[in-house]
Amino acid sequence: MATKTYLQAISDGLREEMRRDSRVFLIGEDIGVYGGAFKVTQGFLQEFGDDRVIDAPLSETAIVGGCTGAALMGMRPVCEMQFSDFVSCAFDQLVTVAAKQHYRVGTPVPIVVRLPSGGGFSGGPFHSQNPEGFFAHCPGLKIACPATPADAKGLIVQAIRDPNPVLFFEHKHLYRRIKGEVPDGEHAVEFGKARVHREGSDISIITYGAMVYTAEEAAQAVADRDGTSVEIVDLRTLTPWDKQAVMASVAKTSKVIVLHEDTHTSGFGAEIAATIAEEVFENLDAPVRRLTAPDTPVPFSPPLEKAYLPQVEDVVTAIEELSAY
Amino acid sequence: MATKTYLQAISDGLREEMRRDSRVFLIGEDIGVYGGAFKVTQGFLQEFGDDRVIDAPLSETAIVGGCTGAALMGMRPVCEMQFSDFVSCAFDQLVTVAAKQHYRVGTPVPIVVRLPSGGGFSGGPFHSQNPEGFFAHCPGLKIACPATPADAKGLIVQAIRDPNPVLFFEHKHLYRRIKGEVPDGEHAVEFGKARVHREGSDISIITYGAMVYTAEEAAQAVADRDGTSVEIVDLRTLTPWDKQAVMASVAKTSKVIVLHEDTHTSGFGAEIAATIAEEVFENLDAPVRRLTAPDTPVPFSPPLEKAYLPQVEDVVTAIEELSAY
Amino acid sequence: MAVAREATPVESAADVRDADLDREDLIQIYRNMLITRGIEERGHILYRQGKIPGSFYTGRGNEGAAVGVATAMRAHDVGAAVQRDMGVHVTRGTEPWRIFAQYMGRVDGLAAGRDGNVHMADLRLGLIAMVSHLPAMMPVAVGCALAFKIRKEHRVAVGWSGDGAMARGDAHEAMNLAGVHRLPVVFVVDNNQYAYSTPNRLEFGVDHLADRAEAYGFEGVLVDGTDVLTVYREAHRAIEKAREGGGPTLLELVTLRMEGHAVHDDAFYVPRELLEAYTKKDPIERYRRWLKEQGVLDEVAEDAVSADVKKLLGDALKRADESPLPAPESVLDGVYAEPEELETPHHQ
Amino acid sequence: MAVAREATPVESAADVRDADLDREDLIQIYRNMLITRGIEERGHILYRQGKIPGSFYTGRGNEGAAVGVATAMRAHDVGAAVQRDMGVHVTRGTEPWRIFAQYMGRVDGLAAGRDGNVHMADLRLGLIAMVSHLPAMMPVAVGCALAFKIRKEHRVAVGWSGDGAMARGDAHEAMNLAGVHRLPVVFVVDNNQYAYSTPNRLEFGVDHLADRAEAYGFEGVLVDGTDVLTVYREAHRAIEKAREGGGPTLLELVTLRMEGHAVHDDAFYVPRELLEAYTKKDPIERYRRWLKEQGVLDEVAEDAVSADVKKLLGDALKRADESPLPAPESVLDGVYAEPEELETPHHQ
Ligand SMILES: Cc1ncc(C[n+]2csc(CCOP(=O)(O)OP(=O)(O)O)c2C)c(N)n1
Ligand SMILES: Cc1ncc(C[n+]2csc(CCOP(=O)(O)OP(=O)(O)O)c2C)c(N)n1
Ligand SMILES: [Mg+2]
Ligand SMILES: [Mg+2]
Repeated sequence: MATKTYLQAISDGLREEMRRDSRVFLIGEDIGVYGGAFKVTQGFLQEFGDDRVIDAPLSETAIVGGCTGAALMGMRPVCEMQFSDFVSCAFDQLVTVAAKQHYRVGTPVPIVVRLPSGGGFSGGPFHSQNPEGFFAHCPGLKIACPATPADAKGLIVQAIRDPNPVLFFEHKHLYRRIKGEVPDGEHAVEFGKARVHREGSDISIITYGAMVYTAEEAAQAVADRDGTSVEIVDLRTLTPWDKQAVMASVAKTSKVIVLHEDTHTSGFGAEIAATIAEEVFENLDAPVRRLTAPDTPVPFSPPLEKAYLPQVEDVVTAIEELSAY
Repeated sequence: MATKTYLQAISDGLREEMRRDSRVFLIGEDIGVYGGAFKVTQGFLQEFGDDRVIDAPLSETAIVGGCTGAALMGMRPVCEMQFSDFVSCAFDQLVTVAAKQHYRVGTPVPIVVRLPSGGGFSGGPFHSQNPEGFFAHCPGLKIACPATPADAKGLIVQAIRDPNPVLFFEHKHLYRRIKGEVPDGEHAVEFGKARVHREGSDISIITYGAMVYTAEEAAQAVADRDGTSVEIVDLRTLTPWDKQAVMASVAKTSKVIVLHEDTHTSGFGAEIAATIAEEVFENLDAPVRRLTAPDTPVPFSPPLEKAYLPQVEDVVTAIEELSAY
Repeated sequence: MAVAREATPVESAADVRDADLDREDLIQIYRNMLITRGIEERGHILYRQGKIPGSFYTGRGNEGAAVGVATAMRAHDVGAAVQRDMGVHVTRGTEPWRIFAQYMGRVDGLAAGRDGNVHMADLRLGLIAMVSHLPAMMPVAVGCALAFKIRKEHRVAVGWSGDGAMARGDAHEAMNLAGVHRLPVVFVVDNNQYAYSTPNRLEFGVDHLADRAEAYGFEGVLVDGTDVLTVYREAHRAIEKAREGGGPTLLELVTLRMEGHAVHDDAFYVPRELLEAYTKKDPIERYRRWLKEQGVLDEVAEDAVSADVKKLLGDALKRADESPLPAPESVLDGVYAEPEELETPHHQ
Repeated sequence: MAVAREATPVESAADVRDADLDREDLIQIYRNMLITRGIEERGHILYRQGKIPGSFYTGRGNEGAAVGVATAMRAHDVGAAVQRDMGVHVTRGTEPWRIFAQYMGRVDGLAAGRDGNVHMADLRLGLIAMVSHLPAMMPVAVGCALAFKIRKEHRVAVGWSGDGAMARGDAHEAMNLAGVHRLPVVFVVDNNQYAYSTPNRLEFGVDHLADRAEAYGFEGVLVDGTDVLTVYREAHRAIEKAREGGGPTLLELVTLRMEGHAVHDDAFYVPRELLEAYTKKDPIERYRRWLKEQGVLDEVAEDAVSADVKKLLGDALKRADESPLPAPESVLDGVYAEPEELETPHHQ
């Protein structure tokens, strides 16, 4: 075990898979000479050469489509969107080609799309988004949203080994801010297995990504204040998502907050809330409460962005309201 | 009032708006000389000339981006995606440019994107989809999904007059199959107002588009058999959607089925179900039941497509289960 | 105005020897063209019999273009053909009965009923199944070429597009990336002069799509797509050039779409004279005449090939019709691949 | 290889008269370039003072290119400029204080704090706010031109792109559509030789992006983007040609990005010699020297312009800093437009 940043953990996972498996290669904008906009692939060009670390033209469609082709030829491509926001330019290749090829004709498309996502630093409407909600609606894609360094490594490794197209959302706000223990050597984390980030008995918060930490601060605050015991379930992957773990937590607490940084309407929180309400209706002591960003673009100016992103106080308020229900 | 097909109604709405307002023009693939893949714009080129009925190259991005530019210059563009499936190729222009321009800099983008959608005739994975679920997650876009000829006309007219980007989903399976009364002359239907398609008191079905008819057949079947009284609420528009009307129906029946032809996970049904479970939790006598297509691409072969699309029998079964709850 | 190189036609037996074809090859080409057309003609009959669900598309007029290119590909080359390229599937060895099964949505179709029409391919034959969204397979073909370059394999990928589809961003991004990295890929444009009802002049503002190659730093060649041997020679040159590290080529194969966009379309918008001119240039008839003139084919051999193809397709129809429709409950299967599926030599 | 026309430099006063500029125009150009650079230099200071949230981008080295094109646009023309084109906003009359307010996320910024940096524009000045996704505004500019053509207005749209962004599908679809309909649009490529860290040779395989114009059926011109007068003349020609129905032109303006991609980037990957060569070609310095040589500007006039710009920007900074941050509760406002907003002369 060693303590690493979230960013280092992703970097290590990528590097180890590239060393282990010569089929793995990287392609993206500015990932080679520059080492990536966030320096996740710094030093990779030097170690693996420009055949396996490819600085691509500004062409999200060609990058993702190219990965699909290479994957069909037996490679294990990992591409980077410079910001997850730009994946909108590869939407068609992902949803139309990569996601449907296996169902249609039985050929696996093992590609990974790395997506630095999320806000919190005045990136504005196009460098702050959490576009996972769009893709959660597309059968055939898998989605990982790690919150901890250990999961960041374990899930990137698993994503590379998975025989399907995987969207790997790495939260930019966690890159250098979050440090944690990461198992040495080979470490893969199974998809579809949630992690109980904090045990509790009064209220469950179902969340993922950076919001795990917002939830944690809120949980600590209410625990310190009046002993309210909040359980935090970190989904880790959205497709597939761990219904069992969520239902188990709800069975324990009977009150649920679903929390995410993505916008509200038809966000993944709707799916979780609808499923809970459908499957464990009788277990609920209160309506499932969704806490998300509002239905607006991500604003740039700090007071607006703060109002946009779910804050610790918002979670505390939701906990209080639910406690009082 | 005159009896018209759903297709004629759309055609009439477009034609009347073009006659009324010289700013309205059409652009799309094969909409001019050919009159559109489904002949919705047959005769338009002859009437309005090739300046206002433009046969575009196979370029969904340029078509939608071009509409945005023209709209910013004061026009009221209406474009057609030959099949709604191809809107994936214009995803970025819609979600990144058109949807966000007003929030960012206050300039309205009054465009309409016509989207022939839906399955039921072995169109296969790329000519049968209902991609509204993706766009319902994008703030800044509006979405209309008419079920009747009157609404088809009223909503296309309203869509053209709306100062925002509107996705207009026209269900291909309704085009020539569904006939109904359409008010003569100017007829616009407000967005965000649901329509009670059938009144009832035992169970509510919340739906839209072609599934209104599937729901109706099922409702009639159970009514005939044992007098179960099913209320059908046709949303007509998804963004905005008429929460009030839905809640009013639920308050009456206390049992709800949310029905759509789009796939399950993170479909718009999740949003409806989550909202109902959140807002009228105490009114519910049973969990909100979602009935949708499964999470797969739309298969081509008839037995598979039949298994994929929600059928009348599926709705009947859901009604029975909910009645027995 | 830049003008792409215009291919000179293959005319004599000597030209053919230069193009690396022996008598057997020449007859095989003829056979493949006949099978291609035979499949699509029978498809029409099946459609009228109500046995093909949905719509039905053919590539009539494109048989020479498709078979010519596919003949020039080697066994380990790969390609992503599009909607008029039945000849590619036939030439690469796809069994006709499976194509009929595909048309009819049966389990033995290449897509096992999940997809229809020519949205199919057998990856073991080096073919990648197209999606409807055009030309989304061009970037995919480029990705194949990228894999070959990374692994230093002497293989070539072929990426097809229609003339209309060349207007889309995917075509541009694919050709640009291929040009930058000089990837071993050949782009083939089936220019049948229409995209559905839209004529070339409303699709692009340049004289020839082949002229675009220069904008990406490689060569474009304009070819009469009704002349299978010229197509073959140019495809062969381009493919071998790519194999030797010479980078991509764009081949524009000019034909005419001899039927409607699909069965429902009577193509009223295609001028009669154009149709007549291209009827005279029918690729199969042209090639048959040439084979006879050159003495490659005599009456007896010709009849033998015809009879053979007829029997093949007759048997195929029968076998396809015995293939069952998929079981409804299988609808949920296979959305995701299982790890075992990557444990193949192909993926190791 | 096709080669786009290479613009000959404007050198003499006679050339300038041909280019339709009088002394006042020449000084206005100089002033606009000074304001442009002054804004961005002050932006750096604001950034270091922690007053600019997020990141910060400049167009240093592109002042001549941006001001040159914008000067050639007429009042009713429109454009969608990109990230190095502050000079376009300045030349069209955007008030500097609003730009500083924009940088700082204040309510008087052109995006009122909803968006930052140069993601802004005042539509009343004929400018359309860019999005980050490049070059998504090219199709939008084409749409403007389409509106002009439909309404038979003698107006021209200008669509900008960086060199790197030209690799994306949007560039292709936009130029193709414009070429087919010969729309009144001018495409401008700010070729500063890099896309972030990626040099031209990894972005495209053709010699010059201007060469691509032919692939769409219109003219491409290669221009030294550090030479504001040549840029002006070529933009003027292209814009007037478009206005007269001559269709689109693609102008490639070659410069060097003189600072990092954004503040955090030291641009270690740009060779020192290249940077030195372009430091010598600094567009403002070059133009200042020329103005002096031609006797357009003497010491006195030069000092007057400098002082004037200094005061303008000093006042602007102060005024911007007085602008409040947006109220948190306004975050929900304005996702959708209201019908009244279309009841303007512009939309009638
Ligand atoms: C992105 C996209 N938009 C629209 C369509 C609908 N469509 C199917 S084929 C076709 C015309 C294609 O023309 P071309 O590329 O010339 O191929 P052809 O059919 O003529 O062989 C169109 C518009 C599509 N398949 N993909
Ligand atoms: C579609 C898209 N992908 C990635 C980015 C991230 N990005 C911002 S600027 C830039 C480089 C742009 O290069 P170029 O077009 O040459 O413009 P320059 O910044 O050099 O002026 C990149 C990759 C983006 N803005 N849009
Ligand atoms: Mg065609
Ligand atoms: Mg650049």
